[in-house]
Amino acid sequence: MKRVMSLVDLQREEIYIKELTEDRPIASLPFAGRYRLVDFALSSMVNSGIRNVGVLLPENKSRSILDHLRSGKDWDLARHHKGLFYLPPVRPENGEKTSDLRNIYYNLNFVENSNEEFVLLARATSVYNIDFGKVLKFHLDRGADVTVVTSKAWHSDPCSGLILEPEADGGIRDAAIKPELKEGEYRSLGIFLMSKELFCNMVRYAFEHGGTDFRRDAILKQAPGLNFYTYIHDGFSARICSTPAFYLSNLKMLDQAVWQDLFMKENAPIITKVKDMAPTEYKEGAEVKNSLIANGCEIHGTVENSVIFRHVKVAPGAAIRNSVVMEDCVIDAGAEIEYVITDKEVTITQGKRLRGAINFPVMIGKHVTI
Amino acid sequence: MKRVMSLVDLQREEIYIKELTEDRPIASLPFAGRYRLVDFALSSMVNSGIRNVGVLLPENKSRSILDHLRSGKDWDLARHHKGLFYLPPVRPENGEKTSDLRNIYYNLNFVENSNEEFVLLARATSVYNIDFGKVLKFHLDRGADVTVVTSKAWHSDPCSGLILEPEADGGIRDAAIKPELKEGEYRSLGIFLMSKELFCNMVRYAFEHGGTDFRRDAILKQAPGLNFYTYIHDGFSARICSTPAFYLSNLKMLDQAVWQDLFMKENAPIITKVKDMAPTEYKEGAEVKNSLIANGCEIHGTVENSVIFRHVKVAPGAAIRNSVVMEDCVIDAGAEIEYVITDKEVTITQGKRLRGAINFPVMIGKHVTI
Amino acid sequence: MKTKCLAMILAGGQGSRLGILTAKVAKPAVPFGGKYRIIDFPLSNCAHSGIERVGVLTQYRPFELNNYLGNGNAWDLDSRGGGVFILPPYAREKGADWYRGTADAIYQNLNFIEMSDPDYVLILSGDHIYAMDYSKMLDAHISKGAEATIGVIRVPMEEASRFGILDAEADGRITRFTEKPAQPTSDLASMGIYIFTKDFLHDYLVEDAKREDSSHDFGKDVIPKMLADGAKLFSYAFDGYWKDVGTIESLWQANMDFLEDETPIDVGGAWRIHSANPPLPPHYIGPEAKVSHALLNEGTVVLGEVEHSVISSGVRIGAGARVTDSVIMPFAVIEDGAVIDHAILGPRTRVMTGAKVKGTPDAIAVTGENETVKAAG
Amino acid sequence: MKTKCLAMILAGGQGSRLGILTAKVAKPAVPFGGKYRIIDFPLSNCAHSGIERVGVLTQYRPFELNNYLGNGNAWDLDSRGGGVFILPPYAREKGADWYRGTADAIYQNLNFIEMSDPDYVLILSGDHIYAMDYSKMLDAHISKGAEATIGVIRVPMEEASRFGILDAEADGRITRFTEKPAQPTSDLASMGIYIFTKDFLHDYLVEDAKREDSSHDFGKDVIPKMLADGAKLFSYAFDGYWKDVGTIESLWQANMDFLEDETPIDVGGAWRIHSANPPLPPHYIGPEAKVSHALLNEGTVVLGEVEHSVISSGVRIGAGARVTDSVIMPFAVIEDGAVIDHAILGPRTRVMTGAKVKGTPDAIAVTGENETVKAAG
Repeated sequence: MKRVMSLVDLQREEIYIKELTEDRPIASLPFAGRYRLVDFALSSMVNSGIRNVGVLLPENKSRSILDHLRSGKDWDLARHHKGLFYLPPVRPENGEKTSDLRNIYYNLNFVENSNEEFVLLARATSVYNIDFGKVLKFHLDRGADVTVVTSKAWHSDPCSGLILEPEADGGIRDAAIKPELKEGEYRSLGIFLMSKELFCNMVRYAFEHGGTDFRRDAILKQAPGLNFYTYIHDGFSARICSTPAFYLSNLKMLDQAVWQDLFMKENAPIITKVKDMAPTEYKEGAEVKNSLIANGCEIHGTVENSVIFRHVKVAPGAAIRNSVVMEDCVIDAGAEIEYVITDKEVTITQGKRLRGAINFPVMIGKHVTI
Repeated sequence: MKRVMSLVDLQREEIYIKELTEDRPIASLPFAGRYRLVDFALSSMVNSGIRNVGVLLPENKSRSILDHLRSGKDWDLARHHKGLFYLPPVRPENGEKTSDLRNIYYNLNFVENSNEEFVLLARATSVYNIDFGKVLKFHLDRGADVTVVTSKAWHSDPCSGLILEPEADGGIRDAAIKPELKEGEYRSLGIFLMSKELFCNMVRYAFEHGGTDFRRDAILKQAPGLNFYTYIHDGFSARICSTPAFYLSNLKMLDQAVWQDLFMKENAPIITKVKDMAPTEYKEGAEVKNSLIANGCEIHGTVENSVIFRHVKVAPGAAIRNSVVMEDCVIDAGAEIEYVITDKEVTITQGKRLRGAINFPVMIGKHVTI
Repeated sequence: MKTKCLAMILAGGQGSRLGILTAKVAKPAVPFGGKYRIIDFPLSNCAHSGIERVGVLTQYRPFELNNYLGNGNAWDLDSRGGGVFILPPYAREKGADWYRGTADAIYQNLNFIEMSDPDYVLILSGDHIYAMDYSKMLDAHISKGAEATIGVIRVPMEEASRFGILDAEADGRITRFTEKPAQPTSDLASMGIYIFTKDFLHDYLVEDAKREDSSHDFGKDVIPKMLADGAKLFSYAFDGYWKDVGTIESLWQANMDFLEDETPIDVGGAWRIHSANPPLPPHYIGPEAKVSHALLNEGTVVLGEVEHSVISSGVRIGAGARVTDSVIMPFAVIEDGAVIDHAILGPRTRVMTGAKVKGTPDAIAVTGENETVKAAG
Repeated sequence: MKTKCLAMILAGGQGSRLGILTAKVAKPAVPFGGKYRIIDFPLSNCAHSGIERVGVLTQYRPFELNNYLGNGNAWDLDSRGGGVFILPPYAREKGADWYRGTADAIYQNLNFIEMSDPDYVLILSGDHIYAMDYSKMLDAHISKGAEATIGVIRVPMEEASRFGILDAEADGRITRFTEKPAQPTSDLASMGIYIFTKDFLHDYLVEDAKREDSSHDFGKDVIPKMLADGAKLFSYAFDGYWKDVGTIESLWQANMDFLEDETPIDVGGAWRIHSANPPLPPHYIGPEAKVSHALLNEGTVVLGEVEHSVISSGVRIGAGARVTDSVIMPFAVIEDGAVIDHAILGPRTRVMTGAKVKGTPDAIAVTGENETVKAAG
């Protein structure tokens, strides 16, 4: 994989997941108890042997990404020569609008100055653990110009996406951007592999002819005449582009087969920022069932069918059910939450009870005390 | 020095050095053949044992800094726990103006969440090699509230600065921001040391009462009533806030005593980005006198009284005199330059001759071919 | 390169009272507290104390230790001039010598010490669990003008004869030091933590190496000789949690100490204990599981029952299995219905369905790395 | 942890034909080309070839090498599962053995190899200067289904008897291998670079270790045995610059090669040779200096004259001093008026005012590390 460099694109519309992305890009969304979404793309890259990664920073929300990825050291990407590169957006001038394509266009010199042959572009908004070495092999075996990684959707979702109709050999019958997603469709995971030269040409042509959207203007519009293939990932995957998808996908982590498939692959761990949290303490009275519990927690109460992030305190008599509780939350004595998503540093004070529904989880924003 | 954390402030007006800072902050200015100005502040910090460094990114010009510092690894600051932190500016809202004070204010939580006792704030616009351990000792011995590091100016300069009138023990008779600098005055090197608590209070008070300028509103206005001291640095220093200062200070590096004092201190090297350039090749016909030559050059011609950065080619019969030639320049056969500053990737084609004067060096911008 | 204070950790040889737990790794690499290895404690202490250059003296299984420690980057010790260096006995002009004692191990690495050019040398053991700011001990060493400073802790008088016991004056100046005295004269026990001024140490080690009647041990030979010579030896008192985990019982007990309501060391607090962990997901507790009074680490799956136990990373506890008063080391597998009580299971132990590993508080049952325990009959 | 290809660099023992240049460092750490150490070449080759886990086998001066190599971070080899590991002979149950030969050195580290779990093992020497893409050799090894692949280079027929010489069929299959034959049958010389399929290597090493009549050397014992058994050994031809720098004269000559108009290796190009250098400023050339046909590195000051020489970092050449046809290693000081000709000055050599170090093309003068040369009389 020393032949492949990669770009991580963090510029992505967040229409259906606004509450959670007010001050962070989707890529920084906390997930599965201790991760951020960007960890899945980045870990897959590093585990596949990619050693040269450019991170296209979003226009205004780079803080959480810089704070999470930092030097790249936790991913082995703090290197003297290659490693992690932050590519900041170029300030729009003369009324230009910001766009992912523009961001890529103004950072093409990073791609051109690298000595790898292929570019892998990944939007960091999906959950997966993919061996990109296999994607490269597929790409080479097929003689593809462009390979898009897709997977079969396991739930419907209100957000738009690039839907492909694959043929048996991975060729594509049709590709289109659809306004919403239906279960069973093959949808792009936002991962594109092609030669560096083709990538630069497509981006340059698209942007210089007025394009703004990488998917639409660089890929879809230029697809005719190119050998276009899709690599179908058959392991677990999830696209996080709506609040229901975020909630459902987190709870999906309670499925042991999914947990194994995503996190326990040999030589392919999902890597995240190291915090050296202590092991979680189960105290007198702890009643935990069917839940994912991160380190650094202190549990006196009840937790069922939930995902608990790091350093959460569940006081005696407190109960959490069917919920996603992010880092540094406190559920005080006797408080109960069900079908709730709490962002970081939320406190539910004594005896308070909150309840949403499975298709309408209650969202509680950062730093809120209830 | 595990008691001290530091902030590197890159937000700084660039009125008198515009040509060189169109797309970079002063902190990224190339200096002395292979460095960037930020290297001097950062190396002094690291060599003094500071292990927790926040870099306050400038509003629009962060690209060159991110590219230079990257993970911080070259400075040993790519660490799992502490190390280098990028602190991006918060987007101004409701007509707020950006300012260094605002930038610090919105990043105070980084300071407050760190476990050191003292903050050292440094603007990365000066050249020096200072043991901040000595500054801390001075600060503690004097029982100072605030210690400002100054040095005696060795040349006059058109740009404004914080001028101090020190007393014998380092106390301060007066401190004022003057519109220009005179030789022999004690001027701040942009380095401030104080307790974290005082720092946070001063910044918070100043900003919340309408302040915008750290020096003026947080330091000067609040100085009355505080124990204010200055540590006078007696090694070499230079402030780079005008093009003449940039030129003169570069040529000052040809002084062997200065070169030794700045760069050859035991256990206190000036560290910069590692490029692993090959040694410089001196070919048939090379005539080099009184010059500083970086690695990766190929020299067939004449170089006198000049500073030559990395990977410069001096063709047969070419001549460079009293000039500063930055990275990746080519001086073609028979071309001659004197009293010239070339930015990166400048080519002077065959036989061209350019000449400025010692008090008016000719500036040639990036990527220009003449 | 100049170093203010260099740390040297005595990681020991093969012979260990930890038995099969040290059959495949050196003692400092033995897992502890659900997440850590023993050596994480002195290394994290060094990092927090601002001591960034550490030699680890071992003559046993240097690979495995090397693989775990790397260059110290997990503890942020990999700075210019810093780093963690594994120091096995090495071949010199006259051949390779085994380390003959604690003092000899340091003596054989005088070359490394000279290269590091420290003003002070801090000598530590690789088998103690504690959180200590060595920089305060160093400050005391310097301010008292000591040539040697010995970390001491008060122990119950009835246990004093198991330790090196010393008498000190009110200012800390040591007047007497006796290794494992039959009749202890005080309850001040040496923690096996020494700070020496470098040149002073150098001279004593060179002299000790020449003595044929010496066992080349700090406690038995070098410290008594220094005292006899009237050198300036001071004690430095430490009063936090400090536990020697050199035996199976003490290792088990120390793990159990971490199950108390107030853990004896705030390992996740400001003086955080760092560790070189493989990346693993949060642990999963199954629908029928029951866990209380326990510490659980990442990557673990619990389908059965855990009571008053320390469970490391990547462990699997099957349905109906029951773990009580035990320490389960990384990636052990406890199959459905197995029973573990008063035991330490070594890394990757597999206890098969229906099997039992049962000890008593006085005789903890132990399994070795990769051991498989089958059901009786 | 799984590794595709593990590299093992044989860094050699103390006995070296580089004489006083290796009195204080192992051969691979000897400076080269004004900026590098010899081992920078195989390490950079590994990094560019995507081989990130490297064992360095040495039984001499492991500290100094350890200090230079760190964990391989200068070569970007410090990735998860990667790294540079110094492997001195270590103490095991039965005691510490010296490495008895190249094959024995690998045999004694089979444990490290198993821990690394590679499919292939690449064996390299620590005293060659060359730039080579090992990944292509590995591709050839795999596509030919080889059990062992030997890197070969054509040498002048009259020098062939100094090398291991082999005969190969058109497809590269090796039919004969003779170490230093009196009557060479071909000009294909072994470069001392081997790729073995791991299990195949393992079996042969275990068997070789048992043989009492073996000198435990790859060229003399193991490769001939493999051939005799009819194993699938292939040659892999390399045709770039490759120079053994195991003697003073060859080390000097290789340095001089880098003064040619076209340097034999583009050390600053795409296949950049990385190095763990201390941070030093650009060099300074004084007002009266004269420098031509030379390579100069950082931190150096030249006040005198340099002609056709390689000058390392931090060197000081005083006014009126003259250096010709020489190699000056780091931080050497050549005082005013001293004369150096056809010489190699070891690191931190000091040549005092008026002194001379003069050799001839056939007998290069050499000074050792830290040596002081005074003026005669």
